[in-house]
Amino acid sequence: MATTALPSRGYLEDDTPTVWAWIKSWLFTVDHKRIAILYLLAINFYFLLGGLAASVVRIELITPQGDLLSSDLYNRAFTLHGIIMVFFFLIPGIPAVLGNFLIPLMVGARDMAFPRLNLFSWYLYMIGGLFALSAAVFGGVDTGWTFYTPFSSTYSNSNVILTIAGAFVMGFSSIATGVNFIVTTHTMRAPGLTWFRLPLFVWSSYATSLIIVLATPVVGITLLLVAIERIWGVGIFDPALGGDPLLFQHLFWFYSHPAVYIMILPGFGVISELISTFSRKRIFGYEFIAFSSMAIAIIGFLVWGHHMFVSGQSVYSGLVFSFITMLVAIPSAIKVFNWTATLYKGSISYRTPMLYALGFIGLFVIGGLTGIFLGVVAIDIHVTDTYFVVAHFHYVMVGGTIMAYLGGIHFWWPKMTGRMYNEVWGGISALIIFVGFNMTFFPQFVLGYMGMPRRYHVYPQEFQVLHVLSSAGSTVLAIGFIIPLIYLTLSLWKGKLAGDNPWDATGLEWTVSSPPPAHNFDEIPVVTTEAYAYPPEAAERDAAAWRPGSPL
Amino acid sequence: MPDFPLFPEQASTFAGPIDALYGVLIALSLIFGGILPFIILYLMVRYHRSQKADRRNQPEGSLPLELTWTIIPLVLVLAVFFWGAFLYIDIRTPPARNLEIYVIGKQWMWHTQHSNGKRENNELHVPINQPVKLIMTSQDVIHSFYIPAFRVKQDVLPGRYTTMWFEATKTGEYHLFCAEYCGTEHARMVGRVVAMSLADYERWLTTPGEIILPDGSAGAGGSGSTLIPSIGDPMALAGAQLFTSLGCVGCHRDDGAGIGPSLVGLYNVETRMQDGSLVTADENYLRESILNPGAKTVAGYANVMPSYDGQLSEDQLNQLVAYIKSLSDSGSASTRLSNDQIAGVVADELK
Amino acid sequence: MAEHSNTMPGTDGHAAASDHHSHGHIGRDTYYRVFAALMVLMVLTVGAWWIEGFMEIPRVLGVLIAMAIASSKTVLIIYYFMHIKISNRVTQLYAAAAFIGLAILFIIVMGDYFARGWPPSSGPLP
Amino acid sequence: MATTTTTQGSEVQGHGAHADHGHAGHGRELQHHFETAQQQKEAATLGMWVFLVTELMLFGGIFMAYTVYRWAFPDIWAEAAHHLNTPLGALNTVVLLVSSLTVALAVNAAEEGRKQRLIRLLGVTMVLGVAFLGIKGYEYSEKFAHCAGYETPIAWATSGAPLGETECLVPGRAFVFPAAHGEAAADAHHEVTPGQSSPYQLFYLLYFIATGLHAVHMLIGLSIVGMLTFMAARGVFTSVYSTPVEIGGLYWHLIDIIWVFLFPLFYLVH
Repeated sequence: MATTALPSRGYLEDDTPTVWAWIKSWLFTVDHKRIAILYLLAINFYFLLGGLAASVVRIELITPQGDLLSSDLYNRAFTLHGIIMVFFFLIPGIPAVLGNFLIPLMVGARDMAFPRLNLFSWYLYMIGGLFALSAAVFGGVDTGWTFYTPFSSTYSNSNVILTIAGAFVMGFSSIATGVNFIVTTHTMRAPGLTWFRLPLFVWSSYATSLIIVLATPVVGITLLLVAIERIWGVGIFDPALGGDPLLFQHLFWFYSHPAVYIMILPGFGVISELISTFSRKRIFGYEFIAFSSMAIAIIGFLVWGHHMFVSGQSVYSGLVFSFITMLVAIPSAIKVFNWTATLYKGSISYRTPMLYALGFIGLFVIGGLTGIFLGVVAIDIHVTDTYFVVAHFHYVMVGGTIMAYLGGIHFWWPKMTGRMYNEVWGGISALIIFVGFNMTFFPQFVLGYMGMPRRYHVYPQEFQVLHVLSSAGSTVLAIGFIIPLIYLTLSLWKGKLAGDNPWDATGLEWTVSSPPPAHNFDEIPVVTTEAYAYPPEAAERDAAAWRPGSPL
Repeated sequence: MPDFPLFPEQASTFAGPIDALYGVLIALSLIFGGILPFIILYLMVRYHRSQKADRRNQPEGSLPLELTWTIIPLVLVLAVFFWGAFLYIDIRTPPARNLEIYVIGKQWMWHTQHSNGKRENNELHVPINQPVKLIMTSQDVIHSFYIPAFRVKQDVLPGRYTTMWFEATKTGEYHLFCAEYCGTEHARMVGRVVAMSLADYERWLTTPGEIILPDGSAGAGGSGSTLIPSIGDPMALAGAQLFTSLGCVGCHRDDGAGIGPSLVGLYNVETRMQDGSLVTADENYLRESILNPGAKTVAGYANVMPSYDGQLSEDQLNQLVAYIKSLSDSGSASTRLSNDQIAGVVADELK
Repeated sequence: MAEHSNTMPGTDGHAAASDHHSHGHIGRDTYYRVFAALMVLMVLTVGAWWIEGFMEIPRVLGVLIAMAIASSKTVLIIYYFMHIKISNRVTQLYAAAAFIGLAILFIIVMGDYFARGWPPSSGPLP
Repeated sequence: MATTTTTQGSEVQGHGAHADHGHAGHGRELQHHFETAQQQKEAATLGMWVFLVTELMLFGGIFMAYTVYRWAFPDIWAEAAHHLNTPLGALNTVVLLVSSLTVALAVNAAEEGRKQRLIRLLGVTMVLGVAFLGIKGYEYSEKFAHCAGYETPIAWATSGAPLGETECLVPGRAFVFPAAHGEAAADAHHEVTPGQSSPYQLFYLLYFIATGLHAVHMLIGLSIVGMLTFMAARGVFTSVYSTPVEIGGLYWHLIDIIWVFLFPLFYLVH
């Protein structure tokens, strides 16, 4: 048996004598919590970078002429935005930060199954990020994040190889994370913690990992083939060389559609946690939420062709993919209904994380419903590759994943740092983000149905009003993203101590101190209750305890 | 304030049905997406911790409820799917009689060519109330031919043909966009579609005008006006000239006695191949057989034809394909029909 | 989705892990027998190829024979050499997962190719 | 946890099984975050299997491209495959199958705690692995020698006998597919198919990518087995602790399985 008598020192504390030793204690750490913090810093850096590129794009689009950027620069800006956001923020975002931090705590383990693999994945992420960054610094890349051949393999005159190398290496970073999650969930659960006692965040992370493990290698080899075609001019996908460009699209979307679920599934998990905690009651329909995550992961593998309805694939494939796409809408709907039902007879408090969760539901509903529009082939023919698609996936990715990411960060911030942040500012920024987001992206639905194609830096005059509205909204959105950065950073010094369980939440992570001790649990806990084990009267007691002046 | 429309114009036969489906989807979305937020808002307020409310007997789950909100959406999305699927099949099935126009996409312009050989750049003139079939290919990367007012879009791929059809219903000028990102000047790969009455179209078609060829040189485009009434389809005529000058006629004799199969009546007919499979000799097959003759050889003939890959421009390929089609009834029916009409109109004009 | 079904509550938390693991051992004799079978299959696949050189059989049949033999070899290696026979259910499921994933990819992509007409001459639709 | 130096055990790392070393003499090694050795072993084995799933999917992309193009160009595939060296491919298959047996026996020896036998078997495995790479390397160099205009790699090195006909099967600008032999010679236009756009090139491109990627995996497998041998020599493994040998063996078998498919797909085509 491993020693259990370990000093319960917070994972952030150190007794390193020198600064250099302190840096080393972070860069060579195998503690999942420290690795999560490393990820948090890196991922937020890339988020800001991607956001900067987005701002440039939005500013350019204020006028119909290409007056701020040349077409070349504009293409590089939106490609940078896409690649950074997709590969370096959305895909690793919630799993690598919240998942790394929480999964061992939630399953009652001292660490991930493979701690060094975990650290290795962070280094892979950083190496991949450096490749992508250097591609941007040395002139950028203009293929769009989808790298469609033969443009990317033959015609583009930009740093495609460097960028592909970045995405390739990043892919192995997420594979490492996925392997770790799967093995940890299977083998490291505390005694008594059965599958149906697991928090829903663990379920959704598990489903995410399944997708990562099965799909990521395929895009890895596909990008490798594109690189080979580009370097040696001997092609697999270029029709001039005997190949078929649609094969690239099949292989690419075989990963990249499930990747959308890699981005949103962990968000679902976070929202389940938040809704339950801030309603002070058990989640409604636990099994249905858990199974719907798995169903999304599995059905998600069968729908990639809905990105290719006008690409020249067969009518038969179009119909099959359209049909399965309709089916994948159902598990997402089940989740939304169950969250809503959880609110019923709860004792709801409007703490910052809950505001994000409620905002998430609203935005995700719009994102999901417009997904059905796009799944219907006849409509997709008109709106694909227009701003309708842009608006749709931003509703899911920004309105979904980023809201969940921010909600999760706010929820577990006291656990991660031991400090509370300013909740007034928290509420204000959540509101600003919600308003700014809708202002930015709702007009784009209209633009898209009007026929405004995506990736245009000059556009006909009649689209200007909506573009200006959208750009104005993006300013609001940007402010909304910057405020949390400020008050969360300030809270590290000024925030009041949070205590072990500031939200009165259930779950093993709230039973340890804040910040958690380096070894998580002095004694491995034995679990005897289900997740979200609020007693039936918890909501009543909470409401009864409310006095004017208590937090809303 | 510039003009500020919120809905695209409806200018083809597809626009109505697609907008109807879109409208139904919006209505359904409002029922779900519009009502749900209000339920959430209500619950948020009603069960806020500051509110006195009955919180006893909390439900933890309910199978009937779960089934309800699984099955109702499922039925609805399936209904929507079938509606959309039938519409989609319509959009992808061109009627037998149509006006064929060839489209070539290249970085960063559209090049179109009408049945009488008249060419346009970044413009497409089409008659209204007449099915138009576009036969499209690309010289370089993937493009996408998109006319929002007609609600049609189709990617244009290098190395093969894709087709798309529509029937315009309203005269006017509409946007033509490239919807698939194709490189630096993607946003400038735009043009206009001019829908005009059949009479206007035919007059336009037979009016000479300066035409810029894809390679940038100027060519005389109006030859059609004199050719159509007397000879027929100039596109096919040019193909016929090529067919002779390339020496195709030496092997592909009309009577079938040559080394190669006769091409008369070949187009759109199922043909038995060397390996026993049946292949419909459509545009893509003809194209492939010119570029890579060995890929599918007709049963009973040796694979002896040299490849013309790299020796023909896309224009010349189109002309050859048009010629081969003109040798068969099914192929020429559409073009010949419209040419007859054109000839008729021209004759009317001359009176 | 099926992972939970074989791991009834309480049996695969690690406290109980030792109860159901190591339920078997593969002896050396088995390894030798499996190896002999692998060599036979190897000879078979080359032999089949050699005979096909003289005989006119449909090309598809030749591919099917070669793939059937390769799959049998794979099953033998996975089942005995890689100890899937005596592994726990989760490991067995993951061993199958890769093949299910590949099957999805192959069936759907090839389905599209059969229906699409690529290369341009081989399908029903333009 | 501020330091890793006191933790041992095994874990999967990056692009291959990195069987980590434990301190000599400690016998069974247990990392601090595991409760029991059983749990640690299960985690390591499952982790390796999940990783193998990703490896299979990685090759799956290549197999997918192979399937599409073979379906599209069956004749070209058959003709192109006849220029590969099938006897050497078959020999390599035998070499790999034998090495799989030796690895399986090595795992068995490790479980039984028979150190000398384990080291011997791992050594044989490495010899077989190197032999495989050697044969593969010879096949490659044959193709390159043909491009350079020589009959064999040896002739190339010694400026010996030149090649009778023009042939270059290495994809690239110089790619030339030679005249078809036998009955196909009637196809007069097939004399030489030079240059970029020949679908023959697709076959050889896929051949080089698939076998090249496989060879890279072989190199990783060799270094893993090398490390296992080193650990075995230091007496790390006992009858109760042999997990690294087992998961290293899993990786080796995967290399074998991929070759089992590559061999008929590239060498045995009609």
